[in-house]
Amino acid sequence: MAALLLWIPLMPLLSSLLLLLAGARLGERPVALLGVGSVALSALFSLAAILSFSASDGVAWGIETLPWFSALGLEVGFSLHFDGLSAVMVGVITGVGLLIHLYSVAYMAGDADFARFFAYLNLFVAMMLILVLAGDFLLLYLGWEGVGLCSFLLIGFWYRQPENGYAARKAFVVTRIGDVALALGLLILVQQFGMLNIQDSVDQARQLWPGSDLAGWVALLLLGGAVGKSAQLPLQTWLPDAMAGPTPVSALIHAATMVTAGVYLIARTQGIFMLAPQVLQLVALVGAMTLFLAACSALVQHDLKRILAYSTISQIGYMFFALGTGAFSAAVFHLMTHAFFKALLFLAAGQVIMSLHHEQDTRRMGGLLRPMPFSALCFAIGCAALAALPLTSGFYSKDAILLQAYAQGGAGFAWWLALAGALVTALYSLRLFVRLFLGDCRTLPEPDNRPLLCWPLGILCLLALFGALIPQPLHDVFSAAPQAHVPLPVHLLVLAMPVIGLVAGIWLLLRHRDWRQAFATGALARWWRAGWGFDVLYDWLLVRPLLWLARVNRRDLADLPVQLLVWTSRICHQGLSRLQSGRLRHYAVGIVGGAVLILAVVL
Amino acid sequence: MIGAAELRALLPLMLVALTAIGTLLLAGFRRDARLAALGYQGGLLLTLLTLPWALPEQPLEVTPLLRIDGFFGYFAALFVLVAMAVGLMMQRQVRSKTSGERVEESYVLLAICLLGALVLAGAQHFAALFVGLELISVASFALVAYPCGGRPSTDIRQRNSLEAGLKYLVLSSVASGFLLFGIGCLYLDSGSLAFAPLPPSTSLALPGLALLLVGVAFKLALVPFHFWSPDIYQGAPTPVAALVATLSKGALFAVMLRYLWFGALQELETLVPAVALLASLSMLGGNLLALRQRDIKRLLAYSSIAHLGYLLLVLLAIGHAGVAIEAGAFYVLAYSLTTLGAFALIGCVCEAGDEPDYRLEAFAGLIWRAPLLGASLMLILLSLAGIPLTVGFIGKFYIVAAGVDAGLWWLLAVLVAGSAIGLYYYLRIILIMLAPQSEPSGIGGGRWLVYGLTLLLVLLGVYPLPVLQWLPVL
Amino acid sequence: MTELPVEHGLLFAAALFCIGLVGVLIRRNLIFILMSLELMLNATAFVFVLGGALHGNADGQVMFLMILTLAAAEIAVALALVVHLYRRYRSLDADRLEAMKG
Amino acid sequence: MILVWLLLLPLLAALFAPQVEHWRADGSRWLSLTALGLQALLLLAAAGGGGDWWLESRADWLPRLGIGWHLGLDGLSYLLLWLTVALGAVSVLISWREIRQRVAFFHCNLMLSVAGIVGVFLALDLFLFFVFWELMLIPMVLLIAIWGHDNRRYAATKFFIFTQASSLLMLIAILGLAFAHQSQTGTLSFDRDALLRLELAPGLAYWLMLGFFVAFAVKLPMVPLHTWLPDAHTEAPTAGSVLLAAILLKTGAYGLLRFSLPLFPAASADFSPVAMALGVAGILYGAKLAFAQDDMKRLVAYTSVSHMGFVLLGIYALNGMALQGAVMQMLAHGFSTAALFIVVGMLQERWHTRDLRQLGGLWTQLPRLSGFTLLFALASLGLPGLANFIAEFLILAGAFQRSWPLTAVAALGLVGAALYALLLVQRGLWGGGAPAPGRHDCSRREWLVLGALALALFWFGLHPQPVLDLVREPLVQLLDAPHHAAESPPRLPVGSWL
Repeated sequence: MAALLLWIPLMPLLSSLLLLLAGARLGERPVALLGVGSVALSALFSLAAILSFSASDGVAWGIETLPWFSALGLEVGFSLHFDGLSAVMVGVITGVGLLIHLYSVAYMAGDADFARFFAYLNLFVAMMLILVLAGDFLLLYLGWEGVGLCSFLLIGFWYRQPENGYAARKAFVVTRIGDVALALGLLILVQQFGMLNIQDSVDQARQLWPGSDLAGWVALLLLGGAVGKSAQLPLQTWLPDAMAGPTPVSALIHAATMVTAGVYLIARTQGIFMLAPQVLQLVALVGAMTLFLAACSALVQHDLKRILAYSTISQIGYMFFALGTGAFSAAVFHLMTHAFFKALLFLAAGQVIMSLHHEQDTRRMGGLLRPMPFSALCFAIGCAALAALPLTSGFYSKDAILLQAYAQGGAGFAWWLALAGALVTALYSLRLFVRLFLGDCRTLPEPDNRPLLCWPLGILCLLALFGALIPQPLHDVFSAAPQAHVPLPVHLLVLAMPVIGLVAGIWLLLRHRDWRQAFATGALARWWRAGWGFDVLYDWLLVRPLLWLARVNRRDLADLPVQLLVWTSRICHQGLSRLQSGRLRHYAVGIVGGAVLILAVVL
Repeated sequence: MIGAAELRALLPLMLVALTAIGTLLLAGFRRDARLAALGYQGGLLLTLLTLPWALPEQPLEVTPLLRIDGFFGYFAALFVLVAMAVGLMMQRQVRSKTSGERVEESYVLLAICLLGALVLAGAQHFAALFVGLELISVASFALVAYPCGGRPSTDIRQRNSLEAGLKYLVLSSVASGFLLFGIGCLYLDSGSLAFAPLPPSTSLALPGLALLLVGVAFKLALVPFHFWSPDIYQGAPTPVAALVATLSKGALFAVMLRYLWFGALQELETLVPAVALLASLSMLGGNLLALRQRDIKRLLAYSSIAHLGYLLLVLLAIGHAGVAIEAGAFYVLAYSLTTLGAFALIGCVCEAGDEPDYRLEAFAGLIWRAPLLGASLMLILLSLAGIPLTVGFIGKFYIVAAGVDAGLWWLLAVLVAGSAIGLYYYLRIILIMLAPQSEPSGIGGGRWLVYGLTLLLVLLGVYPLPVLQWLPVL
Repeated sequence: MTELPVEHGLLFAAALFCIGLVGVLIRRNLIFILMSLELMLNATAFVFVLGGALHGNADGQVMFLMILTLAAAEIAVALALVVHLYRRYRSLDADRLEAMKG
Repeated sequence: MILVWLLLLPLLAALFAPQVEHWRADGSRWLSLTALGLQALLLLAAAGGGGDWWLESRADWLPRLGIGWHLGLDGLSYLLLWLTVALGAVSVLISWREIRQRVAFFHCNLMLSVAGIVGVFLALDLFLFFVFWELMLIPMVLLIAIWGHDNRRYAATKFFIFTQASSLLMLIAILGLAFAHQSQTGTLSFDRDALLRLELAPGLAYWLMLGFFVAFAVKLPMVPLHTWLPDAHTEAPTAGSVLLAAILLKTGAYGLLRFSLPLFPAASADFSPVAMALGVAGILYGAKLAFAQDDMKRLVAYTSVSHMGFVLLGIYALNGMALQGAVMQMLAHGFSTAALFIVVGMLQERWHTRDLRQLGGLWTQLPRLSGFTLLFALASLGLPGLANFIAEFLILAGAFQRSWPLTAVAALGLVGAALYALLLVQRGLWGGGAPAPGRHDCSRREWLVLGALALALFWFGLHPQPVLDLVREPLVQLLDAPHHAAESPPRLPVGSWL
């Protein structure tokens, strides 16, 4: 099995290397073959791995492949670890990844940098797989930074528009802040245990740390990393801008997989978080806040992809909330379902955008129901799942989250926020659908229904509907949540919330035009649309001071003393030279003066 | 009491004196520069060869005035070599310009200077000091002003040499006045002119020593007694400038070493602040004055001021550091060798044309015009700056060693600062020399002397052991 | 004969010396400068004579003679140069000698 | 004998470069390459000795002053010698087209400087070390002064004065040690082994240590003594920049490891907090300045300041992990920064400007070169999988055990690195540059050089074990030195009269 596991990330890695080196010379077809084929292969391998894993009564495999390095006091190896959690992640990544690769073949057809695109995309898949398969924190960190790099490269894929480059840099730098926190967390582990093997160090922590606040620190720093990668408060600002990348990229990286890495990290190290309940509460709070704020922002966005971006932030917020309340399995469950329906939404959005000649502004859309029924169907299913309408996959996962959260912690502030979030989610899902497909047609589309575009969508529709049925072998990864009794009213409330939102939405959006106006141009709306002003805040707090510093000290103030010395010695030189007047008697005066000086010093 | 041993010990001095007289007579019979040069060099060569034989095993006191010992031997050899090199430079000058100037007597004067230097090297008595000093001075007045002989013309060389000669004469006489007055005070105080510890009853000793210091500081061109040196260097004929820079300063420094060595140490203690002041002033002032100087000869004058400043560290360390004496002795060698090289090079680069050009620009593109000369110049400058594999580095190494051994930390700090400034203008010349080829100007003769000196400078820089064995030690 | 106190002699010499020095400093005519130099040298010579008298040994007198010879030699060279100077500038002003500076 | 030949080969090459020039046009280039190749062979031959010194060579030089000829080779010097040879060859290769006039003299200087560097990495007698230390500078100064860019004279002078003045302080410290040895054993000695046995008074040790430290810190360079570096790097020809960045800076770190720490263990331990703080300051300040630059080459130069800050931090963290990290960083910085300088040189050769405000959109026209640029930029921001990451992680991990606040601050340097490196990519490679036709992408030679460097970065990033093993032994010895702290607060040992 070891070899199999090894090949899962290796396939896309090799193909991406091949594409990077030789891609420019290959035509589109071989490139597509290579790009998609590699991912398909690794999907097959992972399927095999998952099957044989679940066959072997779910015992985790730890695989020590090669030593990476052994320094004085630190040993690190390329070790892989495969358990239920990895299985779910691998499945999601390769499965959804494969579909999105297929879709991209059609979507990117004719682009000058076709090969480069697939090289990056494969590299991303490889890195993501390394990230989730890593049995060693340093290897995980490699994947962690690797996916960050790929996201940077893909956001800036169309590098000729400067704003794309800016968005890409912003994404990387903001997440790097989180990465630094993560790195510091790892440093503590190194200091304490002298190793970075995930399982061992978590076990060590379980044994050694109860009571000590070290667990708290490590958990906090890990949370920092997770927050950065998963675009949660306060580091969420990069994700909406990241939509500058091609739509499949947004679907794969900025919705389905990479942004959930933070969730994976916390789930993976839950052993440590369990030791620090206060940090766990913080996680829940962060999640709840984020999901509500992002949902509100999503409610008032105009740009189609920005709506989806904010909804992504908000959904990941749900996952964090779940993690924070100890509902780990629910979080991972939602991670999977979200991957399905959010990928679906993005790809469908991509289709719409393409057929509207890269028009992204929802204000110029509408009435697309008749010309593009298939997309409408996809959107309907996606929005339903997003809004967690009953019988969709999203419904089950979100229910699980809210109920387990209630069961664990009762109805706290965070819980009510989450509940409210559910309502808002329903609202903006509805608004999205209405904006796109109902009303009168503003821009005439040229529907593009190539099979390569449609098939992946179809499959994703099915997954979005019935993905909840896929079993998750998580029972022996997480300590099973104690089954507390959830009263019926709560059940009903959770069940009803999306429906209420839907009804309210219909009532608001269809009956009351002025509310729509309010959505478009309210002060509150503008504030929300600007993402609650976080960007402005950071601009003033961090960016401008940094730029100012850079500007004032471009010429390196540390050089001034040197210049000063040079200057003084020049002055002295001139002064002394002036004394050298050439007059005999002045020289004689010099002698006499010197004599006086010496006599004065001596006597 | 003069016996055979004493006569044998005095042989070098007598030989040099004979050389002077002989050259004079030769010039009297046939006015031929070649012949005079031949006689001069021959005499000096003889002196050099007989020197080892003449030196007694044990230090020998010849009259109360002179003491012939290893110290004398080392410096005598050094000075004779320097004088020979200067003689060679002079010869080249004669060959280079055919202005019909009569140069025979200059060899006589050179020999007299050398005689004075030898006397100083052996002096253990103020009378000897005085005689030697004035022998050098008076002869060098004449040498500096030598070119102004002949009918007056608008020739700049003539005018400058006259001016330099007069300045040198007047100022140095003033300085000698101070020196003599100082000696007089000491004599008045102790009743003896021998180099020896002064008796404790010293009311006049301090002023005496101070005045003595004034005179010495002038001859060594220490700030603030340095004003004369750039003008003299510039005005005097290049070989004579080299002579003034090396022989007279070296000899005087030697005699000071001897004086301090012979018991005057506790007097030194009282002088230390003054000497330290002079040293710091010279190290900084000299380098600062040279910083942006555009005339190469003046620049050398200033840099030699700085070097004498470094050298003073030795005088201060002499009481506390075992290496002080040898450090001083070696530094004089390194300094003389490098300076001679520099002047020889000036002679053959700047005085190639009929009108000498002492601007730094004269060296522009030298390394491309004449690679070997360029390399020599670079090595000479590096040696002045004290960069390894040149004799200058060993010298500086010795000085710093003495300073560290004696714990003169503040002076060492000043030395570092001074050297840092110095690096600027040495490198500046190198950069000018590396500049792309400027107008192609010719190269005068005498480059072999430069090569020889440079070679020596590198050899001693890499493997100074042969010399180190000869160094006088406490 | 009465004992001459050393201090007086020394003060006398110092005074002479300073006079000479001041002369060098303030006079512009080279001849006068040279004369002042002579004065200084003789002042120092006097100190030696004084010392010789005080300690009753001959060194002082010897030095005195030597100083006289030195003075003579210096003046010899100096006058030669002065002649040249006069030929060139038609004046004996020491301040004319300022071609070299900086 | 091998050691002597290691020194002689480049010297001979330098000596004969002008003669070879007469036979064929680019003879000197081939001569230099040959010399370096032979050196590489010698290194192969020298590999894998046992004991503290794999190879040693002793001879008398100036016994009267206790000065001897003493060379020694161990893992650390072996590693750095390989770096020297490799990048020496690289700098010959990349100057193939850039340097057109006075080729022979250029290679003369190049080889002389290489010889000096080799000497520095081998010398175990402090006098000898000092001689080599000075020797490697002069040719470098000439390289900058003759073949440099517009402002070369200023840069050369600044470089010269900074390094020489600081090394004079080291000379004083060296002599202080020698005389301390004399006062204890009665004989002068400059031999490292002999001086290691000294028992110095805390105050004296502290001041002497400072003397060494300043010289090495200037070379490293350490903020605030770094200001010579941006000028020198920017004005030097590409080969010069490569040599400077890749090797010359390492001599400073090497000096700290080889002399400063072992000779003054206690004093260094006392001093280490200050040094670590300075290192951190260097990391952040360098990154900040790099971020501020418009001149590509200057930007890269300042990244050196930042990276070498890591080295300083690692060295004075004084534990195995950090020290290994520091050495790793020396290597990684050697490759990545050299590569960046080379790329910048190539861009300048094609565009005749290094100004980021005028560049942009290069990717469209030079995809290969841009790819390399991207890779090297990523290396210098410490992307995992590349050598720099291992180095920086080890350094941080080691430093964390000494002082976690400093390390936390230093870790911010990672963000700074991301800022400047990506700025380079975004402003230089991306964006819509005016298409300038007729720019040829990498030639085969350029491809070879860059590819080799990239390979090295990947190799040491994924398999750093050889390096770590090489230096493990020397570093362990270094750490075993007695670390008794100084009893009395350091005072200036006053001289007789001050």
